[in-house]
Amino acid sequence: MGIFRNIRKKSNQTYSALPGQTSTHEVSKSLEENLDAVTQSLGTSEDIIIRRFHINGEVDAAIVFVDGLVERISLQDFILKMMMTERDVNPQKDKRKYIDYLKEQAISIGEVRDLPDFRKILNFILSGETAIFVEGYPTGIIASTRGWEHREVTEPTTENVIRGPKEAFTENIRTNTSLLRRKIKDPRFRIENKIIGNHTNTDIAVISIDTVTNEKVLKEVHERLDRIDIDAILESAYIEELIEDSTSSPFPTVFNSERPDVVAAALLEGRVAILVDGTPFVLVVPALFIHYFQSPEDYYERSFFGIIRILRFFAFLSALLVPSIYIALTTFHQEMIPTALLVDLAAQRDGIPFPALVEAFIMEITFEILREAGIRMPRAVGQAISIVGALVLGQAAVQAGLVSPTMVIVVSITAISNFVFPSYDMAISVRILRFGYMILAATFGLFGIAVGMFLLLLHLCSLRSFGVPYMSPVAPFNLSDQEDAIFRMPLKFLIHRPRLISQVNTTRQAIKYGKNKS
Amino acid sequence: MIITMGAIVLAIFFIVVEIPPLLKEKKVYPTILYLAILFVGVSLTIFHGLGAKIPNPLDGITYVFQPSSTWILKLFE
Amino acid sequence: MRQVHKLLIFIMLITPFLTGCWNSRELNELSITSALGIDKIDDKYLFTVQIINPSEVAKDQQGRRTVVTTLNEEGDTIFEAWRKLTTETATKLYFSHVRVLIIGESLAREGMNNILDTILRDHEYRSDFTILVSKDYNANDILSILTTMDEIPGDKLFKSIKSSSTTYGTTKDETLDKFISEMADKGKNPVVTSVFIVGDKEEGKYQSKFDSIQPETYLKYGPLGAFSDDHLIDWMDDKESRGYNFSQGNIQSTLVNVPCVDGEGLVGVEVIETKASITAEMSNKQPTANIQVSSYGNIMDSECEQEQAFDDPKYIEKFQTNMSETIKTEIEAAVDISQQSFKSDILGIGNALHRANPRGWKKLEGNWPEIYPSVPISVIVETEIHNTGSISLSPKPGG
Amino acid sequence: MLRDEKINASQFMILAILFTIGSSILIVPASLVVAAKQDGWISAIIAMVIGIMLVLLYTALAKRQPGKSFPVMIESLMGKRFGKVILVLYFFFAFTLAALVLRNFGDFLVTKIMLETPHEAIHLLFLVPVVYAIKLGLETYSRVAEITFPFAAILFIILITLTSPEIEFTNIQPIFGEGMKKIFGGSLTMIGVPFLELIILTTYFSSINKPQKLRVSFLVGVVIGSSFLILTTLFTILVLGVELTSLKVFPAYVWAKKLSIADFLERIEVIIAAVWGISLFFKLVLSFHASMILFGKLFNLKDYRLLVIPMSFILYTYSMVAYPNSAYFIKFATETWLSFALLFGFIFPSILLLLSYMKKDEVET
Repeated sequence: MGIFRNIRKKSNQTYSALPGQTSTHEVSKSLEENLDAVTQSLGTSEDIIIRRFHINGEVDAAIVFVDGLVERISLQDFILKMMMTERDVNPQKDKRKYIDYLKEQAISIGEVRDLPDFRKILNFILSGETAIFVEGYPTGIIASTRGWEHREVTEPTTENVIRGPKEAFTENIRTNTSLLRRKIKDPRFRIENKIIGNHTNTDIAVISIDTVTNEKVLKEVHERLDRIDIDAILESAYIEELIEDSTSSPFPTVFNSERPDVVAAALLEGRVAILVDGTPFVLVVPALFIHYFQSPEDYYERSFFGIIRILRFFAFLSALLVPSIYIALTTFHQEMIPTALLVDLAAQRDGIPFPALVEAFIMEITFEILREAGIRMPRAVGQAISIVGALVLGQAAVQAGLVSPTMVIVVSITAISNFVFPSYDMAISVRILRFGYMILAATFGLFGIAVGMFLLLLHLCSLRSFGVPYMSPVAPFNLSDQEDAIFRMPLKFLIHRPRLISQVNTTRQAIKYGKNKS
Repeated sequence: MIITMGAIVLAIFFIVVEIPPLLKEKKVYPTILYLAILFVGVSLTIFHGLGAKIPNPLDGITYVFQPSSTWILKLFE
Repeated sequence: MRQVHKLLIFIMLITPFLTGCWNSRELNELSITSALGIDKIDDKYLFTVQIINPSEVAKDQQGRRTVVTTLNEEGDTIFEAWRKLTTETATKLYFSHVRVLIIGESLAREGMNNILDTILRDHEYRSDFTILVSKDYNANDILSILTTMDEIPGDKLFKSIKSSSTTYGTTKDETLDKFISEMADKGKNPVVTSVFIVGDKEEGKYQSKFDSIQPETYLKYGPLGAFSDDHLIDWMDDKESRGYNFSQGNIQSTLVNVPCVDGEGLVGVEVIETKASITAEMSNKQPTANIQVSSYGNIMDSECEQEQAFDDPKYIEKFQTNMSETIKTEIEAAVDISQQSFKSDILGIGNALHRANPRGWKKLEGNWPEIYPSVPISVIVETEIHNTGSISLSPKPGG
Repeated sequence: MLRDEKINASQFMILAILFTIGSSILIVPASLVVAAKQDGWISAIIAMVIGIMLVLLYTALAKRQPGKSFPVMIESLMGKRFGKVILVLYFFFAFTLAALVLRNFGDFLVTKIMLETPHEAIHLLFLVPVVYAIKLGLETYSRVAEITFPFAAILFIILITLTSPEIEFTNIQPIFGEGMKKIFGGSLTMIGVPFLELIILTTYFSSINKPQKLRVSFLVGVVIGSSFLILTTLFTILVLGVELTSLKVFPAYVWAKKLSIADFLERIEVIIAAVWGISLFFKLVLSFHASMILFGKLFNLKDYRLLVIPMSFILYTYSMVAYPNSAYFIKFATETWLSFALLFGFIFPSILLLLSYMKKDEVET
């Protein structure tokens, strides 16, 4: 919990969100005072627009909004037009009623409310609402006019499937919640909002399904979110790092996805989703080790007991261990290599100046650099990178006798295996750990790898994600959860929700098919 | 030599990592015990690394228990 | 918990530097040895190794160098000879891939206990390689002959003994493991296949011999050699060798020439399966033994005059008796030579007795080599012809 | 103490299996075959029966003193002062066992797999995960056991199925040929090496979340663990024969050498060695951890885990000096250990059981 201690320390320095804020947070009666306060708080930025006008030609009023964040058409048609042409009621006479009248009849916009708190009003202005101040009334009316430019719902870019929904979350939190709600049309679907980030005031939504979600986890999520006191949340990764159980672990304990179907499925398993405004990546907790190996395709494609999923576990091991096993075998346990192959390998290594470890390191690091380059490169240059990678580094290095052909194969196997995981997070941790294993293999052979595996397993087993053991349901073993863990049983056998995650409502479907006893 | 050096380096490292939190929590008794055992352990390691002969506890066990074992085994010969 | 992580990372980083890499050796620093030969010449051991040149094996076309290099060195002990050898090789001799161990005949006759000790103690040797005895030649000579078909002679010897022991049956694939356990076993003595050179041994050393389609120098497996404990006694001939293999049930497939029922001529029968069991018992404090062999075969070719011979079940029955007789004589030949001339229980009669009568065996165990020659051993062979080949009658000219 | 550490019965069972296999799989086959020749596997079965009786003794003790871990039992039954003396002895026993297991492992690696690597380095590296495991606690490493055990079991089954073509049944004949006395004599070593050591596991009795399942899981664990040992002994004899088995220091490893898959994947016994690596690891962790718990109880320490690192230095040196050569060890393991372990694994627990009955009577009257 040390992380939170650090953050609290920081918060003592108080990042005031609104410098120059007047001591009173109340909205003043005087329009001028209010507008002064606005300019004082928000400065004289060009995009802050204060439009003064008269209602009925007698009462002074003003609207305040941020240009670019509001939808101009509704602002003009439904606020300015309506208010400026309003003639029925005299604002001077019954003061309280006038505001209600404006709200209830004049402003024809979906969501309108009045607030006496100046701070909150400013926050709303900054998030794209329009504030209306009327001379003589100590409240501000907030009209929902949010309508900034945003990306449409598009295909997911990082998690592709052959079959399955082709929509992905966007940067807009409202769109995102709507995507989820559209999938789960359940009255028990709950969204709780939070605002985190003293400067950014980022909207956060915690989504759960009542009676399915584990209350303990939900409470823990809220507690951890409430403990955050930071200046900015720019991406869900910030939240992830601040609420995850173990920051020093190479393994992720918070899952993220940009696919609404994945998040919806997680919610239905009893997990909690955390949406952050401004990013298409939604966090899901608790995240267990096996979740990183489950792809939506396991459920959409015909899958024979999830054989493909086992392949992913295998790919995990091979991405982690292939170079180190190659090193261990060729430098320690040559007797394990069949004679013909050994002779071949020995012939290849003839004249290569580096020991196997160095050779492997060179190739692996080169590959990692290539990959980094591939991600950062402008798409147009990407082709060049792959040509350089394949031809120059692969072929030329082999022909020059710097690297043995087998090593190129080994590196390619690891690289390809690394792309098999549905989740990129797990791929990163594997990349880091691989080098440790290579060193262990070069010093102690397979024994070193075995010790490394023990350490890795001990570490994995010690991790918890929001109170749930990371390696469950394998360790601690839970028989009923095995239906969808390493294997994926046919749908008709998927009767239970994961027991350790959702402890409340563990039945998924009525037992209709195979297990029916009557 | 490498063993001696390694033992000392490891010991210093562990003291640096493990002792401060103990002192922070004002646990004097465990700290003393920790340092005492560490001292014994490290000095044994160093002695062994330098080739000194360290008495083998198994010799003691053999001295005490061998007679009864021999007797039991004789029963089955 | 974070301290534990710190500790872990620290140790992970520090261990390699604290320790170093003792065992590790790169592949190109190894001299992969495929065959070993040990001779004893004038009280000195001659240790021969056959090293593979990987780059020659892997090359697309043959280079100038040979695929293997044979090195040898003398020493008072094998260990010494071996260590001396390292002065000749630039790299470390690597023994885990040894396929065959060839023992010189003179050394085998003298006893091999000492050398086996060296090999057993070294963890790098694996005891699953085949042991052979060179007949009339030194092991050193055998390992100097290049082989066709399989470029690595060690490999070739290993593979061909596997195939010949299952298809012809005069050889025996004796691994070092088996040899050692039979050597230590009081109730059974080891038997090892011999290998010798056909042709001129000098010529066989050069690659030029491959210029001819039929190399004049090559290696050939000879008959089996019978051991008593750790030393070679003598060679069996082909017939006795096969008789021995029949009695042990080693034969999976072989060809037996059986005389026709009436008249001249031989019938070739392919034996496809053999089962053998040796039993022994004590009667009147005197051990007796029984070798029971049953084999199944198919007729492969026939020279017999008799028409419609193999259509007739009665004829086949008679023929089966003939075949049993043939096999029986072979086995009896092996039994006789082991009792009379070798005086060594290579058949495992002692073990059979041990199984049947542990107490009786305990009494005889000590004097078994003296008792064995006089043990009455009866041989019973049963054969069955399953199939008369793809034709039942031999084609007759002008028929 | 072990307040928050709870494991379930099946985890305890797996720990019991691994503890039983432990280092015994390296030591037992050779000594059984030397003593009882081809009947060594029968000796193993007899030893298992005695092992089961010992387990019944321990669980009876646990039933008398429910919810108490072994060190607490000692103190409450033997009195504070005398209990401390016994605790010291038990600490010594567990610590010695840990040192010996570590040394066995080092010996195995050095003689079989990594000839040129010094003992020091191997012991040091192996201690790293052990210390880490104890620091993380019983709960964590039992989960690791849960994950690794299936792999060990699968590898073992593969080994058995793939070497079965090499079986020669004549190797175990004559059955009962050596006489019952020798067979019983052979089982003595095996009683000493895994079964009397099972007393170590009583330290964890209080950590099982369903104490009523303790007896069954302990029994099943020991039976499965011993069947690994019995099968290993049986197969080494069947495949290698008596002569070769008694010649080799680690015959089980030689047996593994016979494993070949389709004549291509040969010499993969190093992978099989992983089975022993796993079981040795957990035996070492369990006995070292138990000694630390006893030590903590001795000094009334709340957080004994703190002392794991300093103590591992002593363990390291102990394992290094434990025996000068393998002949010393073989004599120690097959002879001396028996009565040493008998004291801790049988005599003391029996006394404790008697005491618990007497205490109960006092309360009743």
